[in-house]
Amino acid sequence: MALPSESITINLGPQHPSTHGVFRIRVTLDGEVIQDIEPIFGYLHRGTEKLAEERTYTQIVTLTDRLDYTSSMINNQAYVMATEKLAGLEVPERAQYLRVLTAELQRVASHLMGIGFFLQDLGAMGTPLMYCFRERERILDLFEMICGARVTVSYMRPGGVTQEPPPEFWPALKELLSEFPHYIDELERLILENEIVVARTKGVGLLPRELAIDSSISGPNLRASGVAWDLRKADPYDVYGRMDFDIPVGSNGDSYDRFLVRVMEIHQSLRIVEQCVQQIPDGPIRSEVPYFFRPPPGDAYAHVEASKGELGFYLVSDGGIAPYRCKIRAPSFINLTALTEMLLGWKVADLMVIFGSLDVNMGEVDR
Amino acid sequence: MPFGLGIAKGMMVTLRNLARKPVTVQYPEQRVTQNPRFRGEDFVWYEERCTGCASCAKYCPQGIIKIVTSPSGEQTQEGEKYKLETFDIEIARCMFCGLCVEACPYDALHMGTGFERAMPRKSDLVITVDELRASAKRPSTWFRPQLQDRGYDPASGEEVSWQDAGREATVAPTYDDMLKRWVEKR
Amino acid sequence: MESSFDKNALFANLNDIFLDLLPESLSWMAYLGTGLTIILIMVNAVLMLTAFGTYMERRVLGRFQTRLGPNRVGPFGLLQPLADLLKLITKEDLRPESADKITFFLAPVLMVTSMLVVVAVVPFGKDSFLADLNIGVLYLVGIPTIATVSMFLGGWGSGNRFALLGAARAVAMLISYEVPMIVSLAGILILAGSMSLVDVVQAQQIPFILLQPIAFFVFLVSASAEMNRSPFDLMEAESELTAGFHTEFSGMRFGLLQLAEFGEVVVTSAILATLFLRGWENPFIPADWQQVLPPQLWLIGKMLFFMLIFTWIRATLPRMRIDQVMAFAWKVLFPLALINMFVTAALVVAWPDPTYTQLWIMVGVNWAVAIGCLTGYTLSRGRHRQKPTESVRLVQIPAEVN
Amino acid sequence: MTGGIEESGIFTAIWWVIATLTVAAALLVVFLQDLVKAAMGLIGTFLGIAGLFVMLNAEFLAVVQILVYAGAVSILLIFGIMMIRDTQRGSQANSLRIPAFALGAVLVGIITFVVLDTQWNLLGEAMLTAAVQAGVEEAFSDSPPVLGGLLLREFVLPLEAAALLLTATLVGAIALVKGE
Repeated sequence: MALPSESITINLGPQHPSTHGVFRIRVTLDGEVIQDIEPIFGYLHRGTEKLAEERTYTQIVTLTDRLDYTSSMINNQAYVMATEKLAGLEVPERAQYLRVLTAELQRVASHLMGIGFFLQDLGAMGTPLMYCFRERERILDLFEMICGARVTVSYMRPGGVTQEPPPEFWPALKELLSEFPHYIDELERLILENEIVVARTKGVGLLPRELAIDSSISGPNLRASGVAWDLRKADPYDVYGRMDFDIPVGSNGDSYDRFLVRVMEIHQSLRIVEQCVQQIPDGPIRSEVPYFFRPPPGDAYAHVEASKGELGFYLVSDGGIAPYRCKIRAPSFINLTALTEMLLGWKVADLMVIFGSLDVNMGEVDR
Repeated sequence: MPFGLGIAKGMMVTLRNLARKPVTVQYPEQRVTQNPRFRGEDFVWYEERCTGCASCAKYCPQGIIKIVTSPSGEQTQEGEKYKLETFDIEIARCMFCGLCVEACPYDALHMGTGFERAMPRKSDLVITVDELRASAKRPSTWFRPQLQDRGYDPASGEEVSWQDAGREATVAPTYDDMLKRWVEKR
Repeated sequence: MESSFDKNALFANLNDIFLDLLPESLSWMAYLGTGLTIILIMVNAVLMLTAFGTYMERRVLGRFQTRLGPNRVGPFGLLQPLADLLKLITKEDLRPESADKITFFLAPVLMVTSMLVVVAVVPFGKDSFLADLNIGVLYLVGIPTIATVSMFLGGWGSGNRFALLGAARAVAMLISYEVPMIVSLAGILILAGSMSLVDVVQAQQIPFILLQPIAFFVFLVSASAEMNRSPFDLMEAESELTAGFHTEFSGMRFGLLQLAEFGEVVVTSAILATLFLRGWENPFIPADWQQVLPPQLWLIGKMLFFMLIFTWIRATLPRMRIDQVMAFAWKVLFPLALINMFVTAALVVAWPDPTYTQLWIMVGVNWAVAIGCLTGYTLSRGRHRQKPTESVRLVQIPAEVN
Repeated sequence: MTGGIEESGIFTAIWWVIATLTVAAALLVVFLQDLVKAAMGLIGTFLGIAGLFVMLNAEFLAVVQILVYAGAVSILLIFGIMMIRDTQRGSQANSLRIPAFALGAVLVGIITFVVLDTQWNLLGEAMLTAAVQAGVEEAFSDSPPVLGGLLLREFVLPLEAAALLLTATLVGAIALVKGE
């Protein structure tokens, strides 16, 4: 005689400490066990794609900053690449190096934030989060040095980047590169082998390889499921083809792997930055592109490996100064497709862990 | 590996950080150093350099710069210069992307360095032409390589006169010059 | 029964003062007056320490996270608790429509009461205590169960599902953690031969933290579970249940709950100091030596030490999941406590009246058992356990140099 | 006891207060419709009984009463109540009301009879020899060892039997709830 129990439905969000923005999940619980979930989003919808239709190609750069506001540089890069493809613009080599350099720094910053909030969701009283933010600040300081803003950078432009880094940027970067591995080591000592972290995340929220591929999940989440797929290797853009770096690939596809893949990617990103510093040539940083330019009618799709996955911009031009249509393939949004499958049968506490390990950003999900 | 070692390692890390100097600063008394390129809210505008071409207004993604001009009768090399009657920047909606500064062909508009303009009313968050005229001229070096090359740092408190703010001191460039310099220099 | 008068110098002195003051016919009031005065002193001491504890916790937690913590109100931010109090008192006291009036009102009161009542048996000096109960140790673990009831009432009475979940967790967890807690104290009781805390302190020729390492560990862990501190703060897990059982509480009700929570830290630190670190005596040097500090200061110093340790744990460890927490209580802590009890009992049977040297041998045996338990547990887990970081490997794809 | 306090009116007054509260709480349990409030009344009763134990110098029993009954048992009770959908009204239509009333009346009658009929002054002057006095004082001064001795020496068989019974109950409950 198994006693039947009554399930309760609770609303997690849209205002909830660990939904990373305004995400709402209606969870049906049997005791602590998740029976059913219904993700509801759109609370942060700002109509970026529609707004892009009435901005000029250059002005749209400022909109892309606000997609995934933890990795603005990479968003900029994806967008300007689509524009360049559409308009057939040349990008000077130095600009390509600068793009790769800043994008990788941004990836480190974004992963640090992802790790920090993931551990915050695990309930670690903010300490790892504070450490992660402390290191992230240093990267943001560099961004402020290079383009005057810390988060909404608007650094890249169709045809290049806005500005040459100031002379003091290079020594600052060198110092950062020499100190950063030490900080990451410290972070790793703090959390990687912590028994509680391992117990909470190992085997939790499994995302099998097939499911990950079928639901077109990308980025660290896909790599944690055992697929060695990285656009920087699979479809090298800018100067990634010349960079020597490895791809961390998980074997279980659980929360711990997703988290560890991010930690290891930080090291690889730092490697890329170092190579950029060594290889970067002198030269112009922006090709001659008028402010208002009219790409020929047609369409173009460009994608980059953003910190959360494949970020793609699909632009359609009708020959005007603004795109006819701008479609954004946001990785965070698509990474949420398998959320239901991953969550069913786990406990409420695991919900936060799994959701946190996906590292989504609501600015990108709702666009 | 004995069980509990991971936790012990983590505890040692936090303990070591206990002895470390705090990284936060006490804001009103202490401030973090601001980089010269910081894009702040108080725009710096040189009326002497401005021709009223309204490039900035046109380039602004948000459309928050409002410019009303009238003929001034003052002749320059390119033609008649306009007199500025209104130059309102509604910074409540400004996102400090700096495109207006990037667009200004005469180096008349610069980003500022401030960030403390909390106001109770949205209507107070408009920088009017009078305020632009009166404000301290400490331009950010964002998109102004000429200032940066000179080693200018707005944090030093030093003001820049309108003669020094341009890519060239006084002579207004021709359009070709301007386009060339504008595109090549970056 | 030996009355409090005989052993308790503080009590006796105060009683004399009251007797002098009062006329002969009212002499019965002296007892009452004395009791009330001491209660007043104790309650205020605990509340002041709690206030200071919140401040210290926030400052130290800040430093653990390389930030400063509250430092604005008063010198070094020392008046921060006062500012918090003012803020909480002046805030609107909201009660949700769906909340149950009586339980919602009772929960904070009961919680603070149960926290304060525990202090009664903690001796803070050789002859000064509120009550020397002959079942003191049992009292220490018995009274806090009322806090569990109040947590449940608060969570259930809020009419909020997060609160209900938090309350359900609280009940399930706290009831289970009482078992290892009580069993872990058995070793101490066997060694001390009495349940009175005064006797326990005096029985510690060697501090029990050395003599009873397993009991200390079990008690520390169960105590932090009882006070719902991280890593066991499931019932108010802010990243899962927003605030758990006190989600709906606001204003001073919330303040009372927080007071109870931090007060429990203070009280538990006092208990730990008394049970394991010789209470009011100096911690390690033999008791007959010259006392450097007055006993009360020793006790407070040790309390601060334990509060620091709790803060340290809180700063480092993430939260466990409910099933892991329960499994830890029943599969790890409870057997450990049992082992400790049996080992201690065997040792006491071997040396019913141990000399100083024999005590040190006991220390050695107990530590050996502790290390043996740790090794055994590691081995039992280790058979299937690879290094956690091995699950991710680096895939090398050569760069295509163009 | 060193007298004084116990002979003064305070002791009696406190006893009356606690006794009244206990009985009032017990009555609440019976008469309240709301199940949760009734359970709270039950906790109150348990606490009151613990208070009475304290007044009888049985601190051990008092603390165990709080630990086991006010803490654990009542929590489990509330836990069970919480799972019931409608706790506000309780069980309205109760067909067994009249038999229950009759049974209750009989029980009250029996208890009243026993209370009135018992010769309470067991330790009256005649029986209070020096040995008995000493034994009583020893038991009161430190009750846990005395209790322990009694439980583990004289009554060890009943204790073990009770433990076995409880374990069997526990296993049975789990088997019932868990199903197959």
